[in-house]
Amino acid sequence: NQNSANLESNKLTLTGSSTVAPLASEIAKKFEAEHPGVRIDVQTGGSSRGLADATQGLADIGMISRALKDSETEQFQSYAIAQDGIGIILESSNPVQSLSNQQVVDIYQGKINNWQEVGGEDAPITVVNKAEGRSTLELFLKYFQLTNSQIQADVIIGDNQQGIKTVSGNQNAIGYVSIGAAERDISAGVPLKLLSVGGVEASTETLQDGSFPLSRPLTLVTKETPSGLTKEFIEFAQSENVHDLVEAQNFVPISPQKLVQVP
Amino acid sequence: MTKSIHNNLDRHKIAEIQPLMQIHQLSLFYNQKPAFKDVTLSIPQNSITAIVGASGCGKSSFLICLNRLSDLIPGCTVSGHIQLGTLNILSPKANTTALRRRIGTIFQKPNPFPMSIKKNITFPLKEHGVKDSQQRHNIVEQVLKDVGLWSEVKDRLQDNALTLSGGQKQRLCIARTLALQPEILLMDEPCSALDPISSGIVEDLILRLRQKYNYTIIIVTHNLAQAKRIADYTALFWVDKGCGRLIEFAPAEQFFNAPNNELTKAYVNGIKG
Amino acid sequence: MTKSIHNNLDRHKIAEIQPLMQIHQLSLFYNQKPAFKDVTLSIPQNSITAIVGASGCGKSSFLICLNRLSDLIPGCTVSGHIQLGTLNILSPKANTTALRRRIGTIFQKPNPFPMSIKKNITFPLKEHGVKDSQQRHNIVEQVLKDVGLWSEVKDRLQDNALTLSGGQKQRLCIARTLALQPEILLMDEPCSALDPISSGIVEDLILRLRQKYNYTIIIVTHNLAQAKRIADYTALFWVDKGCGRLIEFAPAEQFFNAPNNELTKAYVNGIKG
Amino acid sequence: MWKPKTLSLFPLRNWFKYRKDFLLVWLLRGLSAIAGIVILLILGFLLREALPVLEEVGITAFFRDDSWNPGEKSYNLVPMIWGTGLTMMGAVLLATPLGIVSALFCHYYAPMPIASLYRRLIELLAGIPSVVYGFWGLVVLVPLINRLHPPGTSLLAGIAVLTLMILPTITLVADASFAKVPPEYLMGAAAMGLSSWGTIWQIVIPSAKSGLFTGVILETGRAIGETMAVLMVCGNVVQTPDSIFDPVRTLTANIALEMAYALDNHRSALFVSGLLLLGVIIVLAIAAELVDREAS
Amino acid sequence: MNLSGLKMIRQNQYGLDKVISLFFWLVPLIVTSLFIWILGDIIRGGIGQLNWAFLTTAPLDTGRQGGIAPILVSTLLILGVCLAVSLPIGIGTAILLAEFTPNHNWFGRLVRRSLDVLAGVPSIVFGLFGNAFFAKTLGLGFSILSGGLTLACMVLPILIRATETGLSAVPQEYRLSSASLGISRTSTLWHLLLPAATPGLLVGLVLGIGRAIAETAALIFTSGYVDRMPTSLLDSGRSLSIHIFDLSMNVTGGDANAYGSALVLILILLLINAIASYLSGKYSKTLKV
Ligand SMILES: Nc1ncnc2c1ncn2[C@@H]1O[C@H](COP(=O)(O)OP(=O)(O)OP(=O)(O)O)[C@@H](O)[C@H]1O
Ligand SMILES: Nc1ncnc2c1ncn2[C@@H]1O[C@H](COP(=O)(O)OP(=O)(O)OP(=O)(O)O)[C@@H](O)[C@H]1O
Ligand SMILES: [Mg+2]
Ligand SMILES: [Mg+2]
Ligand SMILES: O=P([O-])([O-])[O-]
Repeated sequence: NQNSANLESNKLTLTGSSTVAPLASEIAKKFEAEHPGVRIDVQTGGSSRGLADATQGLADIGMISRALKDSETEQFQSYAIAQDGIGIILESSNPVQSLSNQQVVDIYQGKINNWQEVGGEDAPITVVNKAEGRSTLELFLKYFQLTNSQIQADVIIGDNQQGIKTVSGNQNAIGYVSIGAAERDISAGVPLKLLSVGGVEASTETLQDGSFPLSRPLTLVTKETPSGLTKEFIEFAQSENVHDLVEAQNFVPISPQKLVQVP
Repeated sequence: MTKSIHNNLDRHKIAEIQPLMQIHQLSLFYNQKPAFKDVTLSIPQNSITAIVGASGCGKSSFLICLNRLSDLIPGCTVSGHIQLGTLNILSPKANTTALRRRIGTIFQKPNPFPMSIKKNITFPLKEHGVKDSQQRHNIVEQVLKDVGLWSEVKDRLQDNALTLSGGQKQRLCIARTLALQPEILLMDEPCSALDPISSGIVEDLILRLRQKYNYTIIIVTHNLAQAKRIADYTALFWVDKGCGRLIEFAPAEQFFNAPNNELTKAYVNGIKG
Repeated sequence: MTKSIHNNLDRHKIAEIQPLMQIHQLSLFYNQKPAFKDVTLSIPQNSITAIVGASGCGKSSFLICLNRLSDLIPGCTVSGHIQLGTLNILSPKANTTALRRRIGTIFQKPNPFPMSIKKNITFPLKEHGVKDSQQRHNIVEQVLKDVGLWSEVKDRLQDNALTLSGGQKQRLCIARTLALQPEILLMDEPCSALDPISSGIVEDLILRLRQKYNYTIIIVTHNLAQAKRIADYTALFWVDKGCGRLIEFAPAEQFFNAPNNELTKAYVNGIKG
Repeated sequence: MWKPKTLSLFPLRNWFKYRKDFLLVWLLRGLSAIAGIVILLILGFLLREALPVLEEVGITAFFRDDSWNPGEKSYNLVPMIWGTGLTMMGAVLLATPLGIVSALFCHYYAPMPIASLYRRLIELLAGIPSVVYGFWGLVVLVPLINRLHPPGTSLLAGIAVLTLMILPTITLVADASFAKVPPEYLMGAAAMGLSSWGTIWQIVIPSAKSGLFTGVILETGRAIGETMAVLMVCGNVVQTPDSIFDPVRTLTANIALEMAYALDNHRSALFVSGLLLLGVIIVLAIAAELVDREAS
Repeated sequence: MNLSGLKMIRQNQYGLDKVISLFFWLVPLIVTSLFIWILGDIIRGGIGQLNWAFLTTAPLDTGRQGGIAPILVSTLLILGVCLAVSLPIGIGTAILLAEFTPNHNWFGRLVRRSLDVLAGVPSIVFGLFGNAFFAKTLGLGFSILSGGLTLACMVLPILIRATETGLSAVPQEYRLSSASLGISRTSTLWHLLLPAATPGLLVGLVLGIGRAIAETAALIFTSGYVDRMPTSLLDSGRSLSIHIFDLSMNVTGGDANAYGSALVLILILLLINAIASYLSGKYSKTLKV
């Protein structure tokens, strides 16, 4: 005869990043299967919701698609569960094969407006940028040392797949998206290609070995030091048990030496 | 003929008859524009009152005040006083539902409900508490016979009432009202859509109602011959400066033979009946 | 009186008059149920034909065949033949728009459009190509005077036609049809909503139209006195086994004084007019 | 003549029957009060969430700042008001005639089976998720427009997709109001040999006016409030468009794009855009009210 | 004469009128072909996924594999809650506005305009509101109930406006003659006005259901993302539209199942609309004839 307190402790709620949510759901299902009686609800709504809900105690665990900012490390404990890379994509029939970092910066600042200037056809460039606040954007800006207000975008997108669909449907577009997602779509025949960044080929391999410069961790955050079921779940999500799930979602498992474990 | 008998009967009684409905200084406005003004008259119990007058003089408007149907017309306001027995009809506290059961109305334009012929009659009956379906059926048969419609529709009682011809519709509306046995019947040109035969049936019916069941009937008609035939009292409305007025209200005999007002005289004589 | 003059005039001419509209074996069905059957008659040019008969015998249904309005009623089918001059009215190829301009209709239930009084008349005119607004205005004045409505509404031509009284509405509908100057007028109990004065006006109008403007008029009426007063020819419809039949069609004089059919005799004599 | 036992036939009805109408009115009042409360709650909620940034930077910042860049503390919403207004207007201007013509077609032109098929089709379209419209717009429409004039994601794409989305609303509401045009009018018009078009333009449409008006209101609401599809095809660049091929961002897309990542003042500022949207709608509602009053 | 259902097409037409009629055929043709294009895309993409297993199994691999059974159930529950709440409130308010509030009454005008405002509130704002009010303040959490209630708020203006239009189109004569027979307003409403207003009501219902079933943004924050089979109304449940959104915008390689789910959604809608019009037809029949 279980009492309600017991039941309560058998339920876990995660909210936050839409990038992490599908992965977290899969991990949760596997966890539930291994721990009968436990229920884990994964909700989405964006990284900021993850942080907000974790603060207010509405969620046991928040999910964010980036590392904690310096200002946030005070408040939260964070545990990365996977790694995601950002690659620059073009439509596959675009003759341009590579771009230097400076060319990318110039294109995004509107200084280069035509593919001719970088060795392509005579066609205006459609610059696809991410919406304000997205961690992919922040990563991109940081690496190319830009501010968002300098960027002259023609299209602003939200989610990953929107970026892929926008670029794959427009021969003259340039954008940046998750490498794993792009790789998967390319192998499924979507007309896309990934450009190398800073001379490093964009692929899950270079991401895994740490040589690809543009990457972000997918992170679980808690307000307090995790304990009980929360701790158990985070440990599970970081374990090798779930590496197949991480890879199935086109992310890269965290290499063991970088792993921050629950104390 | 029954007609003359009862007419004579009444004429003698006039002085004794109790007024059933007293109307005092009644006016009706559509959006502040008066349709008729300052009508004062008393409707005697158990009588037939005919209202005549030119088109647009406010006859229909007058009728709809009497059972507060005017409430339903947006922008329509009524002033004055109507007393029915102990009931002040225009009082905001009057129970209009009960009032309208006591005072039935037949409209100029027949308007059966969009339901079956039978249900047009049984639905109001049910609403007024006649629970027994056999009894309802009997009433349906009875009132349809009364209006001379039974033989025409007895095989199609389940048909939609909107498929009836104009005259049939009107008789159905009369039947539906009779089924509720009101004390007073307001009829707004009930025969204008009827052929002479049905018209005759309805006239006979009106006389019978008045005679045997003590109905009080107020009827608007354009047919002076009809008014002459059936009315105990007759009222003439006329438009004066764009607003209806009661010109004369008198026992029918006097109205048609020795009217007080010049206008009445001209009206009853000078026109094609 | 004009009436008797033109009546006498016509009676002499009957043999010579060209039939304007020849109706042969006409039947109308509502969802396969016949409303009337096998009606054969010829409407002479420049005449007034009255159709009388009990409610529900198919008079209105008969009228709506003549200008193919029956097309508009779902489930309504017509068989037989109607010839108007060289035009086969029931042919699927007949231009109904043009046909209906030639044959105007006045309905039993007045149905002015929900627009201003003036626009009710000018809008169809515009549709039929009267481009000059002064001319349209003149026609409005003319036809409203013709139906005796001008003095009543001349100050409120911009008011919505739905605020008119029943009789005013009906006269407006007549005016709006007259404005189009049809050759033939079908009138379905045009006076049933009118007081005797307006009724008289309309009767005079009908006679005038027939006399001065050579209209051919077919009028359904319940008022036998009216039929007697104005009709050159009269037709009696009657229900036989649930289906309307043409009982008798004859010059009015003969119809009322020496009818061939027993039923006609009973009808013209035995009823309250 | 039917001779009744008057007294037993109409027994005194019980309290409930006498009070039925009274109860009904109060029941109805209660129900509409709930509807009213929802509106107030939403307004209150938006105000509460928007208040922090309004207190900090004031209302004028949202109209006067250089740009929309909440990360750098500038909050100009004006280009997005244009974006919202232009997409909405374009879509309503296109969808209204198309919808009304569709409804007229169902009523007066199409034979029964075709009309009911067409109606079914339109009903279906009312329920296709906006993602699907957006998706279709993104993979089909945008590349087409891109060929005309890059980048393809544009005001035009937004208007086109929105038009499709709101078309069912106006069509179905118009259809229902045409069903109520009194047949006597049509009969009268036919009897005078009026053309179909004349009848429709002068009689059918004026008699169905109030229903059509409702349809326009509802479709406008949907056009203003629509988020996902617009977000996918409009390009979302914060700028006042110079041409129909320029990308724009609507207020709703702004909320949807950024809410998930917004913190503190940025989040609060997004609620201001929600509030502003409501303001736009209130202005439109007042305009509608004036037009309505004028008409009646 | 009963003329409802008059068709102009039965008249033959000439000249300009003929041109205009051509136009009247052209517009639906264009609209239809556009929509067949969209529907065709969905059907082409989705028909391959559609089989019994797809409908009866749970999603696997974040929805790329497996079926949509729990999502189907959640969708229907959310819709059920939404309609159970919004129908009585919507119809009640519409009746109050159309039958018991004079047209020029300031209160009626205010309510109507407020509803118009409500109709234009973006769905994401409804979502955030629902999250704050139903999920947090009322403590319902991420649940089917929260989602259904939020949707109810959303479809309310559509329901009310359409029903009201239907009611106000009923001829005044019915009210007059019903009142003259001493029939209470309640019965008049039930037996005469509502049956006559069912076409309008049905439009509101169809539009409302359409809006509710297609809704994404409002549900992400209220009924949630959990794709487990719900066991009570207080469980979180993912709706089909969210599933479609997630698969097409957030899950790489989810397009095929997104199409499959969209096709299922459309089939459900077809079914619900058919049931709704059948029931409303029956309602107006049982009460009318
Ligand atoms: N709903 C209304 N709104 C505004 N004016 C109206 C309305 N109903 C009637 N009127 C006007 O009020 C006056 C009286 O109309 P009413 O219908 O009472 O006349 P009536 O005597 O019954 O005429 P008829 O014999 O033609 O039926 C007319 O001038 C008419 O135009
Ligand atoms: N639309 C319809 N559908 C089915 N039956 C109809 C329809 N219209 C009329 N009827 C039936 O056809 C018959 C003839 O009707 P019609 O209206 O022609 O009669 P009428 O002679 O004009 O009668 P009235 O003098 O009462 O106007 C009637 O029995 C009527 O019930
Ligand atoms: Mg009258
Ligand atoms: Mg008739
Ligand atoms: O939802 P995000 O993963 O892009 O934060």
